[in-house]
Amino acid sequence: MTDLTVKLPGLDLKNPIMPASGCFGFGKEYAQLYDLSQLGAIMIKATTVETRLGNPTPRVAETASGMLNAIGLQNPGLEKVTGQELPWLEQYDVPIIANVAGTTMEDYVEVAKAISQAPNVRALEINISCPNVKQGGITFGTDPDVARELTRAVKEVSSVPVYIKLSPNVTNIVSIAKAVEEGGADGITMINTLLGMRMDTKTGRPIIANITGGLSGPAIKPVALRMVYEVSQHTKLPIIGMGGVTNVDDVIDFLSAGASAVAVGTANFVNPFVCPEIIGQLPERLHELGFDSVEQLVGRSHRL
Amino acid sequence: MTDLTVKLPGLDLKNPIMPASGCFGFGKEYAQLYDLSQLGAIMIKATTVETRLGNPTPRVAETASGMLNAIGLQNPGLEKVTGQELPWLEQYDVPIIANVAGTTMEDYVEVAKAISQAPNVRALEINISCPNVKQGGITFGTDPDVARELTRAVKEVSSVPVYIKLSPNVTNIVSIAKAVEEGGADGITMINTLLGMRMDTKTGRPIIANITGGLSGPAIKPVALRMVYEVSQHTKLPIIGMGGVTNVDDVIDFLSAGASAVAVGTANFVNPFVCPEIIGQLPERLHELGFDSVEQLVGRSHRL
Amino acid sequence: MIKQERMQIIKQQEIAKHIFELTVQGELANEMAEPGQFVHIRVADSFEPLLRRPISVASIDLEASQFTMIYRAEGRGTQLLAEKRPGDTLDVLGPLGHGFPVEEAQKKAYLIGGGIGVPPLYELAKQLNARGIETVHILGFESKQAVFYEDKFRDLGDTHIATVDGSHGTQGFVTHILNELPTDFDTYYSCGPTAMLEAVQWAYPQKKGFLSYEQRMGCGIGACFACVCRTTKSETDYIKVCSDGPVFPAGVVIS
Amino acid sequence: MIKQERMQIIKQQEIAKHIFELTVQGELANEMAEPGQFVHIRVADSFEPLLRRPISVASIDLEASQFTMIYRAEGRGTQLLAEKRPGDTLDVLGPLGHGFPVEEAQKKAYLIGGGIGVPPLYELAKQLNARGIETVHILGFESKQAVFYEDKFRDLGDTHIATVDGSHGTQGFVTHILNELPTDFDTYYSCGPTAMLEAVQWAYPQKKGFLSYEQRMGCGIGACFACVCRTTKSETDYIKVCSDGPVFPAGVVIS
Ligand SMILES: Cc1cc2nc3c(=O)[nH]c(=O)nc-3n(C[C@H](O)[C@H](O)[C@H](O)COP(=O)(O)OP(=O)(O)OC[C@H]3O[C@@H](n4cnc5c(N)ncnc54)[C@H](O)[C@@H]3O)c2cc1C
Ligand SMILES: Cc1cc2nc3c(=O)[nH]c(=O)nc-3n(C[C@H](O)[C@H](O)[C@H](O)COP(=O)(O)OP(=O)(O)OC[C@H]3O[C@@H](n4cnc5c(N)ncnc54)[C@H](O)[C@@H]3O)c2cc1C
Ligand SMILES: Cc1cc2nc3c(=O)[nH]c(=O)nc-3n(C[C@H](O)[C@H](O)[C@H](O)COP(=O)(O)O)c2cc1C
Ligand SMILES: Cc1cc2nc3c(=O)[nH]c(=O)nc-3n(C[C@H](O)[C@H](O)[C@H](O)COP(=O)(O)O)c2cc1C
Ligand code: FES
Ligand code: FES
Repeated sequence: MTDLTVKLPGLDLKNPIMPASGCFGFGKEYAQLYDLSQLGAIMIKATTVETRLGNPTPRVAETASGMLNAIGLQNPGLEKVTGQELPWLEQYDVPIIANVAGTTMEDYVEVAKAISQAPNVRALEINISCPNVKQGGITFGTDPDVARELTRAVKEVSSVPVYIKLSPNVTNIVSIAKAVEEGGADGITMINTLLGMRMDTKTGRPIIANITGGLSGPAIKPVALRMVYEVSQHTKLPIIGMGGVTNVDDVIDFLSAGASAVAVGTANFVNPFVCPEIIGQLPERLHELGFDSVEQLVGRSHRL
Repeated sequence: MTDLTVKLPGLDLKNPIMPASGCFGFGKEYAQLYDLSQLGAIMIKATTVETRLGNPTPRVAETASGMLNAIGLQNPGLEKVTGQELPWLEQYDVPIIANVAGTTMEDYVEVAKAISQAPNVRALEINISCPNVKQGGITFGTDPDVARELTRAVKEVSSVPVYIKLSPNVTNIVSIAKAVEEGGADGITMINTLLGMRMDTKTGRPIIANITGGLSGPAIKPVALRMVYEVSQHTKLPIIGMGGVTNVDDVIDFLSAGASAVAVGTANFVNPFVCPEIIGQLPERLHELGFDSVEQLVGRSHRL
Repeated sequence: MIKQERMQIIKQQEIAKHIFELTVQGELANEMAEPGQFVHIRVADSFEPLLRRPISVASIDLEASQFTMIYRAEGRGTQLLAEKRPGDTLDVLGPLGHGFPVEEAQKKAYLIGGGIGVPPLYELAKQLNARGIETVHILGFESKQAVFYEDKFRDLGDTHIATVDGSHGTQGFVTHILNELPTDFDTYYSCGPTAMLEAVQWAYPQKKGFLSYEQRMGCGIGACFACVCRTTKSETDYIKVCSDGPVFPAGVVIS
Repeated sequence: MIKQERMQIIKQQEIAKHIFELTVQGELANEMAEPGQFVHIRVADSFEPLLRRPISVASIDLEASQFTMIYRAEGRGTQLLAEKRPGDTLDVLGPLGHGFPVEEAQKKAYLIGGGIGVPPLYELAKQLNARGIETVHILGFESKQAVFYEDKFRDLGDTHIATVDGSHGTQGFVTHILNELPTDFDTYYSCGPTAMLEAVQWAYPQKKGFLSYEQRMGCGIGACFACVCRTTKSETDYIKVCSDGPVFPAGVVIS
């Protein structure tokens, strides 16, 4: 029997596969397609204190093996998320990782404090890396000192373990990872999207109304893999890896590079069944590669 | 008549299209396929003081809509480049942009001084952004102060205009661009490759012998376009844009974003005739879009 | 229920300039109910192009487990779609969204379509006729070469064609025809460019109307918040074209 | 001269397990000269997969302007190649590199191949036979199912087969056969996995030999420095497999 379970701070995962934040809403839509209890965990859409309308449309644009998005953290706000979305998700036997966003440090603290008390929220993912909002978001994720401070503040109020979501749009991702480790983070999730842009060739206008957007999908996998490899060498924090995962071999690659679990974002749009499909294929693929458990594979590339 | 000419410091270009450094050797191979005098310019392979053997193989790996390379600046060294490669290129009516690399500031200065005296070298491209060498390269391109210093030093000895090639692996590309502007640069070329990695899924080993490599090709176009757009807003320096260009519409997009000319790298491997093909298609495409000249198009996205 | 299926391509042909009619077969077709719903199509197994393309259902044949779409091969994705041949399979996700409510029409309905907004009106016209509703079709196209399904619509009711260049039917937009027609209908249904939908709403402020909207999509099922529109119903919320729409009652969408 | 051409696919068939034989036609075929040269193939118009795939020429038919390749459909690119059908076109760049020098053989040559290194030896055998050289073929495969062209080689000379699992011919590697054979040849030619090339060189240190190497490639024409090998000829230089090779005299490449 192949052992797919993974133990991480706050998270007892059946398997290492979970949908990435923003690519799965609050689960309702995909619940029409399959039983969410199959998933290792669910990273829900970013939650802010107030209802957010997000950016004007168009909000997405296709690129070579990728896509840009600038949703702008649209979400129903803390009250509705804790009052409606999270209780609805309680019907499934699946741990929830709540993605927390904000404009000021106080925002983050307020959301973290409240949302970490929901019974099915087993961990927080602090989104200090959203490239699509004018204030907050990515600014917290590009300066090590700010990132450390924010981690401390959130950690203080949170009743569940705290994972910090790193931005790839930095010169030195290891320095940010170390800073959040010092700040007391329990884990790291990475990577968020790369800042990018696409033009309408006819008019010269940026296609995304927000002008720039976040690049995700297979195109960014090499960058994500490199960053996971680097960060896992230089911190002790467990990593949930993501960026361009579309199939079981991508999952193997992220685990090999040092991730303990793997999130799937954009691929859900291409194949809405991608998460359960990968979960189904994992045991055989592990077996073929000569492994009995997911945990044996973690960080394999560093041990060669 | 559509006017394809572009005037840049040191460069009187017939058209805005040129092969990017490292993707065209010193021109000999592509000269078997077409007349190099058709090109706007040629950016030759990085030149260092001494002969460089570069990295072990495998040096390339394919990724989704992109490739990784870690050639490691293999080149025959300054003496052979000025003694053999450049004189050979004199038979063509095409300006040469010499790509300069090194490990120390003195290296850069030595190469810049000597190579800028070759009669067909009309500009230098200072490679402060190569991700594939242990020392030098990218380290000069991620710190604004170092970049400014290096620009000054090179500028002092160079007898032709100096373009600085920027790395995309930074938090704030505008700050680097401004620093090299202060250092006296005549122009900017951007972007070099994004740092990435690919595993052999079976073994877990990185495919590239150097472990990490530089990501190029269509996958990175959105990142390159965004950076050109940002830098052109915040400096007055002319930009030669590159990153994922494969066809005439990509060229239009880079010009719209603010580049004055465009280099084509990886696409030469996919279609060795890509440069003359784009040059051939440019007049009609400009006409369709309602432009009489390339220069009218430059920075169009900023004026909408 | 929403399904994802590799459907069999039964027929593919160019029925007007750059306009293709594509028929597919499979169990997914049995899930189709409302006219105006759409499917989300993966045009290649490659990651380039990456995203699915939303295409409306133009007619449904439940007995044969088939449905037909009509699309314009314009960008890269739809051009790749146009290269598929009978016997090939096609990765389809659907049926998606909420379509036109046929039960809302009383006696007579206007069906107003523009360009590639015309196709979903065909299944709608069929279903309305089956319910004994008289349908009048007002269809706009670029030029004569782009016109399709004229005879099929005529078989179901009065049909008026406008072309922008006047090469067929009335010269101008559908609104030019609407100005000349009586207003003795109770319900209108419309699909086409946003500007056309706006004009149609303005023309009939007193009538019951249903409009089908377009937005760039990610997931196509309501999870990603890509395809939103502002709405008159709430200042603090958006509606999603993919799952709340694409069809909305007149007056709901702020475009 | 190197050409880039959309060649016509004439024939494509699976001749052994996962092994395909592909014949194409076009002007590029007329440029073919040496056995052991290769072409660089773009398997899709998409950017994914992006890079061309190097495949050797297995036989040339100048009269028909055709040539044939044999490849194993293994990774994504070669699998896509295997989906192509007669009538489709194929974007080919070639001929590339320097092949086996046929004029070096005097009387009798050994042709030693392993797996997908076997194909180029077939055109080589034809050309050597045409010059009156006796050829002996020693070919290694994984298993019986993977064996191809055995009869075709037999028609041209003595042919010995080894399979790793012993399901056909001698059990083991080509070197097991070489140990049993006389050394009455003047020249050997070899293509296959690097370990095999090494073993062959060790086995015949006194003989004139030519070996065909593989490396991952970018451009395929000598411009990108992706496909280099260290060489015994210089401490400060590399040789490029794509343009200096892929065939090198024995003793030149440090692998
Ligand atoms: C609900 C709905 C129903 C539709 N029904 C039809 C139909 O029946 N027939 C038909 O011909 N077209 C229809 N369209 C429009 C069709 O989806 C686009 O023409 C198509 O996606 C363009 O893809 P492309 O590859 O040709 O263009 P590209 O320019 O390559 O597309 C790039 C990206 O932009 C998106 N995009 C481009 N144009 C549109 C658009 N107008 N609407 C939404 N996304 C767009 C694409 O989906 C893709 O993600 C419908 C759109 C929606 C939202
Ligand atoms: C000069 C030369 C001649 C060759 N002749 C033949 C032949 O006649 N028949 C045949 O079956 N194979 C031949 N090969 C090997 C063939 O090129 C690879 O099997 C093929 O490129 C693998 O592509 P893929 O899409 O199946 O694999 P993928 O794993 O998808 O390839 C990914 C990338 O790695 C490269 N790559 C993977 N394996 C190899 C390899 N062994 N050599 C070089 N690049 C590789 C690919 O070209 C591509 O860029 C030859 C290789 C070289 C260098
Ligand atoms: C449409 C969309 C919305 C996203 N929204 C969020 C979000 O709200 N919070 C967050 O932390 N990341 C968000 N992301 C980033 C993803 O969680 C993920 O980090 C990124 O897309 C890379 O993974 P992928 O390549 O698998 O998509 C979003 C991504 C997409 C494509
Ligand atoms: C194989 C290869 C070698 C390269 N060598 C160099 C180099 O020597 N100097 C340099 O400045 N850039 C080098 N580059 C970077 C390119 O010049 C270019 O900046 C980058 O590839 C992005 O453009 P592209 O996407 O069109 O390839 C190299 C790129 C590749 C793919
Ligand atoms: S396309 Fe994702 S919510 Fe509508
Ligand atoms: S593949 Fe580019 S030099 Fe050989």
